[in-house]
Parts: sequence; C-alpha cells; structure tokens
Amino acid sequence: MSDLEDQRAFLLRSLEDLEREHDAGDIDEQDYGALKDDYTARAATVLRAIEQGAVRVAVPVRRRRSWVALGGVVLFALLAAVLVAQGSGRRDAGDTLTGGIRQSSTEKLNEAGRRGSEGDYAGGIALYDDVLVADPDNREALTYRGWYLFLSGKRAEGLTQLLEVATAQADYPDVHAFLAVVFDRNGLSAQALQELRLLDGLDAPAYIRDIVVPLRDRLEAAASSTTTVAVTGGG
Amino acid sequence: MTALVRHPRFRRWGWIVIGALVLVSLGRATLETGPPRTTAEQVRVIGATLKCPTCRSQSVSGSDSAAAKAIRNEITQRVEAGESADEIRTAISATYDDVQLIPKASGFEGLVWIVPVFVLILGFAGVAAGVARWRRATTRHATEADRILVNKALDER
Amino acid sequence: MSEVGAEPDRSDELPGPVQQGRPMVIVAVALAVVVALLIAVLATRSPSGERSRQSPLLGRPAPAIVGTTLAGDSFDLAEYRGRWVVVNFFATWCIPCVQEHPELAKFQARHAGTGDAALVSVLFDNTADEAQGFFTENGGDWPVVVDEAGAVGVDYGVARVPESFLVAPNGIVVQRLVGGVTAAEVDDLIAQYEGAPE
Amino acid sequence: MNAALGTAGVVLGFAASFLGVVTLAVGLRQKRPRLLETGWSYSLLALLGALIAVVAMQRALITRDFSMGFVHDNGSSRTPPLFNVATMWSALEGSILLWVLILTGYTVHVARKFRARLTDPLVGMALLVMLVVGAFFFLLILGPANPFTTVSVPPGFDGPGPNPLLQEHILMAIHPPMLYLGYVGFTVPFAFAIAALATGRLGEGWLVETRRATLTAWGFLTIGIILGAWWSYEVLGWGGYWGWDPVENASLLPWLTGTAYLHSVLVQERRGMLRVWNLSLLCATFSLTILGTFLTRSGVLESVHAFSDSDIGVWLLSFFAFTVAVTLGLIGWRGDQLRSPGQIDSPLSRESAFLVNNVLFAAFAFVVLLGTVFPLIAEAVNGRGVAVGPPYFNRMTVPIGIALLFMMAVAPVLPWRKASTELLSKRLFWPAGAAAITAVVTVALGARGLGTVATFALGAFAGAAALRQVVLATRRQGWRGFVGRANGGMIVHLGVVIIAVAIATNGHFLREIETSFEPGQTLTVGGHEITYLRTVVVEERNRTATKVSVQIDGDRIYEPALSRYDGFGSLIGTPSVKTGLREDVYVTVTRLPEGVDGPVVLRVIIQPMALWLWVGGGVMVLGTILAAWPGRRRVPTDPVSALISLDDPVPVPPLRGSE
Repeated sequence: MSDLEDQRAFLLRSLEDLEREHDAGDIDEQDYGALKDDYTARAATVLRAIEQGAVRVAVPVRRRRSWVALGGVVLFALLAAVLVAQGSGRRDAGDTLTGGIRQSSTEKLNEAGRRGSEGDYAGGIALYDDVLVADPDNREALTYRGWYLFLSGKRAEGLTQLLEVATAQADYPDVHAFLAVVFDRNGLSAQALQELRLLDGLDAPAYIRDIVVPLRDRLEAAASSTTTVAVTGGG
Repeated sequence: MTALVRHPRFRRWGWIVIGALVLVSLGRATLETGPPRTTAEQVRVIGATLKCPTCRSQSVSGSDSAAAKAIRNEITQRVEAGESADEIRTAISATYDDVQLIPKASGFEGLVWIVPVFVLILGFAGVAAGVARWRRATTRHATEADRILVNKALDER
Repeated sequence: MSEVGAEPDRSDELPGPVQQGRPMVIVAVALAVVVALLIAVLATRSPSGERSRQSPLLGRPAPAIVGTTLAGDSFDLAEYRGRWVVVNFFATWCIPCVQEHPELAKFQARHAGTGDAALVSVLFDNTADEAQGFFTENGGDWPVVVDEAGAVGVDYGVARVPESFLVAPNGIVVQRLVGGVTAAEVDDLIAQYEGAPE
Repeated sequence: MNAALGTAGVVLGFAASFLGVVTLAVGLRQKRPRLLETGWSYSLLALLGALIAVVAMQRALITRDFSMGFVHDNGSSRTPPLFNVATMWSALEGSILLWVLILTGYTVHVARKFRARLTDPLVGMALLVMLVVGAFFFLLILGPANPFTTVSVPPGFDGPGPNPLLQEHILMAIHPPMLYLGYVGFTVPFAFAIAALATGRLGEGWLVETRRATLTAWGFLTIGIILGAWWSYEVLGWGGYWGWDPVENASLLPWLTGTAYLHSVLVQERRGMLRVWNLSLLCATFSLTILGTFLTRSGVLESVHAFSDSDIGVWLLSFFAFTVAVTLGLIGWRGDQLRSPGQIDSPLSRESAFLVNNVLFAAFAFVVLLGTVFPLIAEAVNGRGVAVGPPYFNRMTVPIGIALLFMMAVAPVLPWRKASTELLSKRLFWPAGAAAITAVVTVALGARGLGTVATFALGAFAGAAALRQVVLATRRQGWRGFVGRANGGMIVHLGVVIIAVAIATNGHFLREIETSFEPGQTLTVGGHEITYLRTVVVEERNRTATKVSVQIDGDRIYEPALSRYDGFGSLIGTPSVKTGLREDVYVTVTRLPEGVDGPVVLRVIIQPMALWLWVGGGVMVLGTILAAWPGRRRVPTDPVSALISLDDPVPVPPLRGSE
C-alpha cells in the first residue's frame, strides 16, 4: 500500500472513530468540531492527491533543532542523575565523585603499613612522604618511614630518622621498638636494651610489644649469661 | 444527592479535600517513623545489603549457607551492641572482599545509578519533543468541497 | 514520482508523516554499537567460578582466635607469636576438607619437632560432636577450635571451606589459601617469606 | 536405543527446519507459491522430530536408561514419578529440548492458522523466521547441549537425580514449562515483525494477526514468573519471594518489554503511530529471551537458579548478536518506510499516557538489564567485580513502579485524541476519593514511609479506575463487559493492583523473630501461638532430614526441616508455611537442638498478605484469558469509557486480514 492510500485509510478511519467517540461522550462538542474539521481537510487533501496520481505528499522537514534546549535537557538529566546517585548509592569514607580515593592521612598511613608488610618499602615510603607534606610532624609517618628506609637497605638514613623522632617525640613507643631492633642488628646490644627499657615505660600497644618479644628474650638472656639463644623467625 | 455530586462546585471542593487529605497522610507517613524493629528484622534489613560470600547472587539474609549464618550471627551481636547499620556494613566488609550489595555512589560504580536516571529523563524529554513535533501547529478548516469529497469517500467504504 | 504542491500555502500542514529516515539509521547504528560492546564484554568474561584469593586481611594483624579446643583446652592465637601459624577452617561435611586432612597431618608432623610453625583448625558450621568423631577416626593432634557461632569465620572472612590463612611470626596475615592445601605448598610459602628481605 | 531414537528425532527436526528455511527462502525470492505451500509440511516434520526426541527422552527417564548421558547425569531411580517427568527440564540439555518442542508447536500453530494464506509472502517470511529459530535450537541439541550421548554404565548404577532444590515442590514441575511457553511464545509476534520489515508490509495488518499469540505468550510468561516467585517462597527458606537474582531478572526483562508492547500496540492500531517503536519492542523482547538464556546458562553470572554450566554460551551469544544485527539492519533499511500516518492531537490524551507508560516500562527494563550485567561491565573496565544487589534494584524500580501505578489509574479513563480537564475531573473524582481515604486509613493503621503509603493510595486509585471501567462496561453489555481486550485488560490491572498492595504490605508490615524454643514451649509471635513439639530425624532416600514439629495456633502440625542431601554439602532449610488470608506464618529452623530435649532455634516470619501475591497473579491470568477470549471479532477501536452495544452494526476498520 502506498503512502497516500495508507494515509487515506487512516484519516477516514479516524473520522469514523471520532464519530463513535463523540457519541460515547469521550470528546467535548468544541474539540469534536475542531478535530472533525481538521481531519476532513486533511483527508480531502489526500483524496485529491490520489486523484491526481501522486504517490506522496510533500512533507516539509522541520529542522528547528535547538541545541540550547538539547544541551539544557542533557545538563539537567546529568545533574539529576548525579544527585540521585549521591542520594541512593553507597558512600564510603574518602570517596570522591570520580571514584578516585582521596585518602585521608589515616588511610594513607594504613595503606603504607600494608605495603611495607608486603615488602613494598619504596611504596610505603612514598605514601609516608605524602602524609608528611600535609603533616610534617606526623610521628607515625616519620617513624615508619625511617624503619622502612632501614629495611630497604638505607641503614644510615633510616637510623638518623628514627633517632630524630626518638629525640623529638620520645613518648612514641613504636620508635623505641624499631630502634631496639636497629641497634641490635648493628651489634649495639646495650643500646638496644636501653631502648627496650624506654619502651617499657610507655603504654605500648600489644602489637608493638609482641614484635620485640624474641629480641628481648635473647638480649636479656645474653645479658644474664654469655650463652646466646638462637631465635628463629622474626618480623 | 446525585445532583449535588454532579455539581461542578461540589466537585471542586471535593478535589481540594482529596488533595489535602493525600498531602497530610503522605507527609505524616514520610516524617514519622514506624514502630521499632526487632533485632531479627534489623538483621534482615542489614543482611539484605550484604552479599553472602559463599553463595551465588544471594544476600546474607537470603541464604542458609554456613558463611551467611555466621555473618548473621555477627550482625545480630553488633545490632544488640547498638551499632548502626553503616558501622556494621563497614565492619563486615573489612574482612570480606566485595560483599557490599549497594553499588557506590561515585566513580565507575556510580554509573549504575547515574545512567538509568539520565536515560529516563532523556526518554521523557524525547517523548515531550515527539509530542510537540507530532502535533500540528495549526488546525485546518475544511471547506464545503472538502466535506463533500470526504463524505463520498466515507460512504464508499 | 510526482509530489503534490497544489496548495503550497498549506503544504506544511498536510497530514504528512514526520521525516524519520536518517535519524532511524543513526539510532540503529548507535544501538548496534552499544549492543556490540555489550556482547564483547559478555564474550570475554570467564565463568564466575574462579574465586579470588584476595582478602582485606592481607597485611593486617590476624584477628584474635580465643576459644576452647576439642580437647577442652583453652586456645589463644596470641600465644603463637614468633611462629608461623596456619589457621585452617574446616568442616567434616566438606569433602575437600576431608581430602586435605592427611596433608595437614603431614605439615603438623614436620613442624611439631622444630616448633617453627604451628597449625590450628577452626570448625566451620560444625558441632564439636561431629568433629570429635572425625578427629578420633582420622587422627590429628593439633588444636581444633570450636566456633559454633561462626564468629571466628566471620572475622577471617571465610566464605567456603576449606580455607587457610598463613599468619607470619609477627602476627600479620600474609596469605589466604582457598581450597585444600598441601604441606609442600605451605612450606614453600613460608620459605619464600623467610627468604624475603626483612 | 533411546539415545538413537532421540538423536534421530533431533536430526529429523533439524533437517526439516533447515530444508524448510531454504525452500521458503527460494520460494519467496523466486515468487513460487508451490514452494511456499510446503511451509506447512516442514513445520509438521519439525514438530514430529521434536516429539520423537521428547518421547525418547521421557522413555529413557521412565525406564531409567542410564546408558543415556542425560539420564546418567540427572536421572535417578529414587526420584518420584512426577519429578521424574520434570527431570527433563531440571537441567540444561533437557530444557532446550522442551524449548524446541514448544517452538515447533507454535510453528505448527502458525502454519495451521494461516494455512489458507501460506503463499502470502508475509506468512511465508514469518514461517521462515520461526524455522530459522527452530533450526538454531535443534542445532544446539546436536552440538553443545546434546542429551542423547551414550555412556557405558556399570551394572547397578544409579544416577544422582535432579538438584534437590528442584525436587522439593510440585511447582517446579510446572513452572519451567509455563515460563517457556511464555518465552518461546514471543517468537510468533517477533517472526511477524521481521516478516513485516522484510516484506515491507508495515501497516497494522500483522499486529492484529498476532494479537492473540502475543497475549497468550504474555499470559504464560506472567504465570511462569508468579509460579517462580511462589516456588522461591515455599522452597528457599529465606522468607522472600523475589531476590533480583539474574535468573529472575532474565524472566522479568521480556515481560517488561512485552507489557510495554501490549500497551503501545494499542496506540499503533488506533492512532497509526509508533510503528518503529512497536517493532523494536518485539525484537527486544525476543532478543532479551535469548540474552537471558545466555546470562543464566553460560555461567558468566552467579545465580542461585543456574543449575548447570556448559559451553553453550558462545552459541547463544552469537545467536543474540545475529538477532540484533538482523533487526537493526532491517529497521535501518526500512527506516524511511516506517513513517506513521498518525499524529498526536493533544498532550492530554490516552496516546500520550501510553507514551509515558512506555518510557517508564523501557526505563524499568533498562534498570534491570543494567543492574544484571553491570558486574560484568565493571569487571571488564576496572578489573574488579562489583556486586549489584536487591537494594539497588529496589531503590531504582520502586519509584518507577509507583509512577506506573499512577499511569495505570489515569490512562484508562483518558479518551483518545483529546481530553478536557472537566472530563478528567469527572471521571477521576471517585477513584481519587478512594485513594485519599485509603491514604488516611492506612496511615491511621500504622503504615509509614512515603513509598508504602503512596503505593496503597495509588493502588486504590488505579483499582477504582479499573473497577469503574469494568462496571461501566458490564452495565452496558452484561457479561460481555468482562470479555475483550479493553475489559480483560482492566481485570489484569486489578490483579496488578492486588500484587502491588501485597508487596507493599508484605514489605512494610512483615514481622520477624528468631528465638529459641524448649520442647513443649509455646510463644506468641505477632498474635500467633507457636508451640514446639519435637524434632525427628528422618533418613530419606537421598537426604537426612531433621524435621521440627511445630503447632501453630493449635492448628495442624507444621514441619520445617533442615536437610543434608547426599553429596550436597551444607544444610538446606525447608520452610513450612501456614497460609492465611490476612497473613502467613512462615517458620524455618535456624539451629537444631543438641540431643533430644534441647532447645531449637526457629525463625518465625509473619508475612502479611503473602497469599494475595499469588491471588493477584491468578487475577492477572484470568484477565489475560478474558482479553484473549475468542468470540465475535471485536473492533480494536471501541471508545474508552462507554462501549457501544454489540447489537449495533459496527463499522469494521480497513485492516488487512482477519483473525
């Protein structure tokens, strides 16, 4: 069926439907009149076109695309969507809008500790450096940075840093534990014991106290007798 | 009675009353909280937002697996200790990988929230544009000749 | 094909269909691209069966295990500091766990003498009675912690037994082992970590 | 012997489908009516092949012929007779066989219905499309999903039987066939849509001709989904009925697009608009059934219901790609011919209401699809999985559902073309009054939460609007007022309202308690007296069930259980439900007693209105039957609010063909 015949059938059917809808009370008198007039005029145009042997009627293409309107709608949709996401989605601490994690200092410290315990000392040190940019006196960052420096082979540098912290912030237990280990590895048993004593005077967390248990046992045993007890393992 | 009901003024006032009743009820329903929930109910709600780590696609509330039961016990204890739902969720996801069933609001995961809303709004805008485009700007008036022609065509059908 | 233009002043009011030819092609192409991407994603996914060995616990201190063993003794993981500890989650109804059992026994026998590594099993969705029978029958003289409420399992994020965690002497979890383990596998791991720069 | 017979059947079916496709293609291309007429024979032969294969399968299952691969893997002499029949669709290979049987059945139905018009290119093309789909599924059975392999078995061998979860309830025997009747049924309108595109006959003729097939498919899909939810509620002991599991989503997706189509097709029939949209919806519905089958059968997604993995994924995905490519290509090619003659007369009209309805349904489907595949997309992009679970689906779909309820109230009273506000005010007054009263009453009864109360109010609104239509229609036409698409549709709406209200009530007023019971102890939970009597361990053929006897309200004894299936690992809980009109009492066992006299821990869930979920489903199905009721041909263009008496001569619109 050609385009015009399609339209003729559609318009004539619409006129019939309109009658019945009007009879059923679906359409106001006024609307009925206007619609009927309109359909009739359109149907007549199509009927004449068919008589003249045309295949289709010219259709003007309306291209009043308003880019502004489109942009506005897109912007609005985007904004609404982001708001819905913020309202409904899960927000973890430290999440940014783009999902990059803007880590707080605490998170960076945790992450650095994790890296270090996995053997990635350079990664840990870099993170501590980050923390120190924002908070130059952060004792945890300073201490563990020194410890990781020591572990990664930069022994002198690490020792210096640890000593600095131990002087500036002597009440931080962790630094004494690490210094004890460092001194011990350098053969300075007495100074190591000294650090352990300092540690005892502080309220150290269990985690730190546990680290030095084998060391303490060995040092104290060595101090009381001349026999050295080998301890396997180590943190 | 019927005459009264059919009267436009009655209906106008009726609509105002209906609107007021609906607004007041919805407002009350939104602002007030319901009765307190039992521990089991709170556990169910929290568990529904955590994935059972053993199962395929079930939540902790929806599974009978050992891991889900253990996590439910843990949630129960924490609920009884007075922890908030968020605290409990955070605590559980500290030991289990990928158990949060609510996607994050931000980052790539956030797209799962953003895209449908974006598409829905664009869909409505599209329909509005379509309706505006489909509508003719003016209605035409038929001439007497038009009417005769069309009536003839209608009779032939 | 002739087009009607008899009433040019009215032509824009004709019951004309909306021109849709080109937009249709654009929409079809756009949809095709989206669907093609989706298919590409779907086609390259491996079956979901592969489980990760990731755990948020790695690199963190091992959660405490305090409880009673099958033998009735009290158990505290903290007492094992300074030794490697394999924390093994186990259930008698799980067939891979039963298959794993001889390997665990081998590991235990190897290290019982030297004392450099220890093994502890934690029951997972298993009652003491069920496990008692199993251990009486199949042997095994390492501590087996009863965890009826599954609290320890949750602390370690155990999904599906058998699952084992390797805890370093400093109390840090270094490895999550999903599925059955062999004695050699665990020893290799320990050797690997021991060899790493301290 | 059975395996050989089955293979012979599949080969016959494939050959018939394949040759049918070739013959019809040649016939269509060279315009040879003689060739087109053979479509009937090829359809029959394909059905015969499928029947032979199914008979061989059933025979093997009944005789426990373990030398056949499928029976070896899924059959068991311990399975009771009914579940033994159902074993066929408890695993992938057998369910594809069921699919093929239904598909060839539908093909023969189409060929029979149009046997006088087989030479019509439209019908020929539609049959060709159906045979192509049939050939593909026969090929699946010959290739990656072959149940008719032969294995050598030692004497005395007994198979494992179907997955225990599938043996728990009789619903599992009927749910899959219903679902497949729905899934596969959408192939018929899809075939005609493709045929219309290919032949260029894009008028409204094919719509009318496939109307009843579409309604039938939709009805079966509805039954399938409701039965699935019911099964989930009765068997999986978590106390819910819908978990947004990928398998559930896969069945919901075609239902959503199908429902959108059922509405938008009215706009095309009546107002000559939305031709492309309707074709797209049908193609989307069919493609989504294939995609859903892929998602749930290939093992890429985790699902509770995905009971089998296999390498069938590549095949299904390729077929999905093929389908989409063909449809999009055809639509792009025919784009300029798809222009619709219709236009919108006013934004306040039923056609605009249907447009809004379609946007909402499409968005609903989009949310479900995105949420289902998003974990895979995220993994591909980020390399890290993301879990998207029920909270996401609920938060996204509940607002859409509420908007749909609103449209459901307004659309039926809107007239076509143009409505005046006066008319709307008149027709919506009483429904709106019912909504207001409902809102006040439910809030007074303790309902809280915007979504909950809005659902109650809008449920009353939509329900009253639907009732108004039914009452008007019956007043004018007597009992005929229930029959026909418009009136049947209103009954379906009532069913939807019942379900929506039941979901809201169940979600909001659900009460749950988990507590320990001593033997003989009675506790009152939510006004129900629950007495724990005793625990009995029952050794059954394939499981050890520990049944806990519980008396509810002094009524009969209920037996929730925990079972350990042989070789199935962890304990599986089976709930026991006391069903009531107002609420169900749902009991599951959380912890078994130690010894005989120990306390048992039970989870008791008071499920308000749970029964009404299934009742609402029944009403929807009833409405669908009424809508599709064969009878005197009804005019698709009856006015909205007042139906013309059928005694009057009704002008029949110029539609090609007749039903």
